[in-house]
Amino acid sequence: MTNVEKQLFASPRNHRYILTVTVIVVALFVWSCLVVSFKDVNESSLKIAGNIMKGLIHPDMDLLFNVTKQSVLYLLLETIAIAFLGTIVGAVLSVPLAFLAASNIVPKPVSWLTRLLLIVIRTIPALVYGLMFIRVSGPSPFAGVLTIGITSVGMLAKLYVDAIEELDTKVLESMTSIGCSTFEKIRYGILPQLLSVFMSVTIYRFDMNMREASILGLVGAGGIGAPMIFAMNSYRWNEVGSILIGLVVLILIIEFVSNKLRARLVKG
Amino acid sequence: GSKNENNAASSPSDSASPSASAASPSASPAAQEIKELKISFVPSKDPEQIITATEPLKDLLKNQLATEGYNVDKVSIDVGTTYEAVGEALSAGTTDIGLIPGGTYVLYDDGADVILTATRAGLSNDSEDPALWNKNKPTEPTEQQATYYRGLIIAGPSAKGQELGAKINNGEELTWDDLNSANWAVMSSSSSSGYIYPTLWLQEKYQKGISDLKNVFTSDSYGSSFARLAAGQADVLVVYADGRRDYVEKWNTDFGRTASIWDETNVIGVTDGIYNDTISVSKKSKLMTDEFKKALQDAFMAIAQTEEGKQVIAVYSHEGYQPAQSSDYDAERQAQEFLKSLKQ
Amino acid sequence: MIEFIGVEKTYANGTIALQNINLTIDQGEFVAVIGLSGAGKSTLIRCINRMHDITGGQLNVDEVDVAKLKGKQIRRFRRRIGMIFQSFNLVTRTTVMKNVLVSFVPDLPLWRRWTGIFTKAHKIKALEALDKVGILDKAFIRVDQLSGGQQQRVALARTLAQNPDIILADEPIASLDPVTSRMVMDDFKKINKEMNISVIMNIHHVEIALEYADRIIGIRKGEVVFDGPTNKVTKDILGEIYGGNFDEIQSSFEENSAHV
Amino acid sequence: MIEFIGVEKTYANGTIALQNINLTIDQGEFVAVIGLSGAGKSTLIRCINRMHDITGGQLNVDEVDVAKLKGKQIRRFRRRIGMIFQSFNLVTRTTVMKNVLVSFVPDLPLWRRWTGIFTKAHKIKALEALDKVGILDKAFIRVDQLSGGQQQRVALARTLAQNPDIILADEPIASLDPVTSRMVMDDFKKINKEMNISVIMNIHHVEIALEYADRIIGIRKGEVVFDGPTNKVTKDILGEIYGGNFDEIQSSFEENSAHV
Amino acid sequence: MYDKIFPPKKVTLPNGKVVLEKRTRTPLILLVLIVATILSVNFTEFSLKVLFTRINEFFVIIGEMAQPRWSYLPHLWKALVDTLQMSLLGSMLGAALALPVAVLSSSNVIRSKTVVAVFKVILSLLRSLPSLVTALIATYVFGLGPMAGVIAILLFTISYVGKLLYEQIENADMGPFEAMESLGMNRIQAFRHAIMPQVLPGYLSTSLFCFEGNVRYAAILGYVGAGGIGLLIKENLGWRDYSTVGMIVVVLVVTVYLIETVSEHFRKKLI
Ligand SMILES: Nc1ncnc2c1ncn2[C@@H]1O[C@H](COP(=O)(O)OP(=O)(O)OP(=O)(O)O)[C@@H](O)[C@H]1O
Ligand SMILES: Nc1ncnc2c1ncn2[C@@H]1O[C@H](COP(=O)(O)OP(=O)(O)OP(=O)(O)O)[C@@H](O)[C@H]1O
Ligand SMILES: [Mg+2]
Ligand SMILES: [Mg+2]
Repeated sequence: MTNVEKQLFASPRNHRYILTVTVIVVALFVWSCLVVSFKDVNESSLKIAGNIMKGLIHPDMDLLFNVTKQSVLYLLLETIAIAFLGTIVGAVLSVPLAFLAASNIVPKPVSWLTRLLLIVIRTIPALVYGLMFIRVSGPSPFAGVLTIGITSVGMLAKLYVDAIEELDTKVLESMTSIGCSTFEKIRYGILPQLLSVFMSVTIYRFDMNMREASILGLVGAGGIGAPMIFAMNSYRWNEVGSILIGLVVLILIIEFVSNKLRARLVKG
Repeated sequence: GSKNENNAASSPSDSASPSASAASPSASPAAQEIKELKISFVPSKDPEQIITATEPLKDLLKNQLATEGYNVDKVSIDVGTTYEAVGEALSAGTTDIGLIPGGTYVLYDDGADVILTATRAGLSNDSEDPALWNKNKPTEPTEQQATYYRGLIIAGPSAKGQELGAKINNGEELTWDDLNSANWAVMSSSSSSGYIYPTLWLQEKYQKGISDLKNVFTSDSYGSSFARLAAGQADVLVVYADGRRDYVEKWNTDFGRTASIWDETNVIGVTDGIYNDTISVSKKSKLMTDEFKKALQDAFMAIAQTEEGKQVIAVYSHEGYQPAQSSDYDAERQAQEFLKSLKQ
Repeated sequence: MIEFIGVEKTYANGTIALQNINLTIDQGEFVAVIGLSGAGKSTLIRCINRMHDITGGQLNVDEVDVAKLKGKQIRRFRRRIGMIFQSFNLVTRTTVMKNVLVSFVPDLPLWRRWTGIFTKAHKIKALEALDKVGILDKAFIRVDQLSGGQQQRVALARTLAQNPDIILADEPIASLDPVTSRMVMDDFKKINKEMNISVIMNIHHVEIALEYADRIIGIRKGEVVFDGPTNKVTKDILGEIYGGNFDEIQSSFEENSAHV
Repeated sequence: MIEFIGVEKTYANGTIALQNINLTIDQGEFVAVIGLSGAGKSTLIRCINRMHDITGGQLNVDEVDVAKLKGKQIRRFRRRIGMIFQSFNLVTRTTVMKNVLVSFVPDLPLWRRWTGIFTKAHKIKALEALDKVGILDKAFIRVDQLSGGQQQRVALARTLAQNPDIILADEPIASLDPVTSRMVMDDFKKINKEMNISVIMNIHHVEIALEYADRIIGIRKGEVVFDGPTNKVTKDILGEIYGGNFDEIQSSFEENSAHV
Repeated sequence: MYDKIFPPKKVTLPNGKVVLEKRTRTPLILLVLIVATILSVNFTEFSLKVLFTRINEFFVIIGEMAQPRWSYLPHLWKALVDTLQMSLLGSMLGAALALPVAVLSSSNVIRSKTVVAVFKVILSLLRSLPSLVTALIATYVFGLGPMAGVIAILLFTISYVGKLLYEQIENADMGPFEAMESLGMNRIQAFRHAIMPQVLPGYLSTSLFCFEGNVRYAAILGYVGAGGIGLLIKENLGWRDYSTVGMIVVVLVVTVYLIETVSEHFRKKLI
């Protein structure tokens, strides 16, 4: 019994740590609550919001289904093309960066620097990239592709790095025992492991890029984003409604397909 | 227009510009070939309107330029989502021609040359006295051409807004405290009528700027400014002089007001004249020889004279064009310098 | 023939894993290595194909001093020795077939190595290996869809495709259920007998070791404490290998895991 | 006392896992259930504490018809029956102590249940349970830092803390090495004898089953094919349970896994 | 389907056994990818030549940003604080709300298929609504300023953390859950004691990751008037003042780096 009691007293006391963390979290929460303000909520602002909702649920069907270059369907197609190509560009850029950032492959300082670079890359707002690429390619979907590409790098590289760091190195051991050289180990031991994860991550990012298409609108880089923002700015919420319907339906379809594909890639 | 094919032949032919190339192998007196001419518009009006309305401009421009001795294969038009996008494109040479406001031209004049200034219909009001704008309403366009427009400071239907409006209409002067106690909706700080000129106005009258006001928020668009004015979120907004004309209907439908916009809003301040929009060309574009610029000037002025052309440029409320030069915008430059110095 | 002559192995961190090992294993023998956790069984096996370098003594395989091999020679040498692991060590995300084909990679011309396109002859060899272990029908299925026993058989097939003289197996049945274990052990036995391949196997299941192996080597704290034909193994010998009677096993087990 | 009266269990997908099971198990017995993979051992055990519902017959535990229990009653009923799993089923990311304390959760007031703050009395009880299985010193170590055998003992302690009348164990030593296995089996035996807790255990290791259990139940294809004291088990009986000689075991295994 | 068009190849072993090798789908997938790429290239006027000949233009703005205007730093604090406050509040509330939503979307905890399906669809819909739209609508209700940003971030966080969390819950080891049930707990209790400890580290780290993302995202929300540092970015882009934008980015990078370091610390503590 004394043993049991001894152990009881020996129980690690991290109450103080937990308490400190809790206090900090609560303090942060209270502090951030300072931004809460309902002063502008009044009847007429609610009415405007109501009008917006009304517009959103009475979408402009004509815009949705006609077949000109202004139609939602055409623009969605353009958006898919931008997101698709942008994802590929992003993936191509991310692979070398990911290997350079993986701490189990390169020396510590290199991986630290690459990680810093990745933070910088993903912190520069898409808007700024948009302007940079407009200088390269002019205001066109091409600029959109490049913008999507570079904004994908942050996340893609991060997830690639995770995959690289999780490599099952036991396989390499067995390949050593077969008598394989380093190159052969990479080609037959690492690549097959990474390929499916990389593809799965890339498909996921494609899915996200479709969602971010609205941001592209801000930078004048083609796709459905710009018309949506224009419509929002000039208060044509029924148009926004029809664009959103198109976008949401498309995204749901893509999400469904991409989930299926990813499940197959990862689970086989 | 003058025809200088012989001279023009030399420069555009060795063009390496990716966006356009003029291929005319020998310096023949025949017409210059231009593959593609890119024109960018700023989204100062509803971009959708701009795109549909400017569609005929493509052919008009092709035909006019043909008479000037330039064969253009394709004219492409796009509306930038932001002013900066068009500005950067001009300064990098990824677009050839930009219809941009004077302010934007001044910011990007390292890469852009102004060739024309738009003229537009003067308004029925052009007084510097806000009370006169309120008496003489609604504001209508006139036949007169003007190379400038004004910015207005407008008070809305909220209690505060009405109070300010009443003071003006009674001939009283507004004090700084009056203005400081109102909620202001302004545009981003590089907007001429939405920020720069109102700042100059405040500076002149009260030796203070917009940034000194207590309750200012930056609106994403004029439409949203008006919506907030209607909702009472804002007491005061700043806008170009014919701004209210663009929201007459929405005021009663979408923004849910019953009385007319003219009755519910009052002008409480009028800024100095702001130089109209420009047609600027990119310095980096390989197409832009002096001769071609001249041809463009002539072409646009000629188009503005035609019935079809008038309709096109009406989206921007332009009615005609006058040749312009960089020095015309020195006032704007000073205004910007001043604003920048405030920003430090 | 594998000869250990006074072999020692000290790990970089100072752990003495093997000391004074003297053994001779002839071609075609089926040897089971038993002993407590941490005794040095894995180390012993891994020294044979130079997965670890020995730090003392001499280790000859077919009269070649293993320690003297270098670079490419090591790789060529390893091709003759198959190795099977407790956790199978397969590339789970590809097919069974590709896993087996890997064993031909070191022999391929450069372009094939890059593209991963194999000759028909190799494919047939790989399928034959799969057939030998009875999972021919699974050839084009992804490895992660197989059960543990089936995965171990893929590993076995990969090793067979290598056409080795010696198979080293490090607890090949530890993660298998008893019925599957027996099937895998039968495979080993069959290969050992029919193809005269030496099998040297670490194994925790003493009963199974006694049933299948021709010869038992007992290791304790890095030293060989028993070496002899299976039928000479008695309760006492097991007691010695595993550290006396059961109570002692328990304490020695804990002492051992403490010093690890 | 546990009574199976003509119990049947058919899974939703149509697999008949148990049929016509008639058994009576008295308080304090140590019963080992043996049989091939897929024979229905796990199903049998899991019916006892209603982890699965039976589809025919009647199952009484201490004269209570288990099938008739509902909602909260089932949960209260389960508190009397400890369950040990092959894969331990511990929350590996927390300490040993927390894993044991979990067994008190259903008795706690709501706020304690959510916050996970336990009384001193409960803590002492948990430590006592750990003491009984000999890993008191590991109380505040994270479970994932323990060896397999130690983890199984944590699971045992968790069950003991529950103060059960019956312990159901589903292959508790399958993932343990032979030395550790014996230690865990000794723990079971001790608990069974000292605290008069019934132990019903599925087990693949026949030798160990014969060594520790008082009574053996052999299951084959969902039916009881043997039920009797351990000393009555003969080679023939094992043959019957496991389907004749080894070759047949193998084929029956495959047939079995094919019909799954 | 595919196998009917391209029948499997027969391989015959010397001992007479025959194996069917399904045709690999790799060529088909490659073909689809190549066609899609070519179509997209045409559609978007993508051109590698332009990219390589004009890539120097890309660095014009970068070059200016690389000389951040340090004197602007004092003007940044207020906006940075606003941004941090709104991202923090939105992320905290969002992450807290995501927990019950995620539980309700997990098919291994909730037995009712309808409940699970409904909540999954809600999460999907939330995720596909662009934050710009939600932020703008919020500005009409709550007025311009950080409050609107909070709402947009809140909604986004629920959808993002919610989705990742329910995936984690569904992938959690159900063994302990079963053990808890055998101890006599109900499903919610079993979730609390068996699955929460498993998903907690993942939950906290996705929440922190999301918070970090939200700080960056707040930079864009400024565009629709949702306040914070985004407003400054917009202003300075308007003034073509890239060195100031560079300064803002530097401050954001430092902030993000700090957040990442802190979250890394907690992640290590938890796993
Ligand atoms: N890479 C290494 N570095 C340092 N010490 C090691 C290394 N590998 C093993 N050891 C130590 O060497 C000793 C022998 O280890 P070995 O793996 O050979 O044991 P084993 O008999 O295979 O045990 P098990 O049955 O647990 O696999 C142990 O004390 C172990 O801790
Ligand atoms: N949840 C389930 N749904 C459908 N069938 C099941 C389910 N669980 C088990 N079965 C089937 O019921 C039969 C008996 O399974 P059970 O798990 O009881 O076997 P077991 O004797 O415990 O086998 P093992 O030794 O492999 O654990 C098997 O055919 C199995 O496939
Ligand atoms: Mg070992
Ligand atoms: Mg079972």
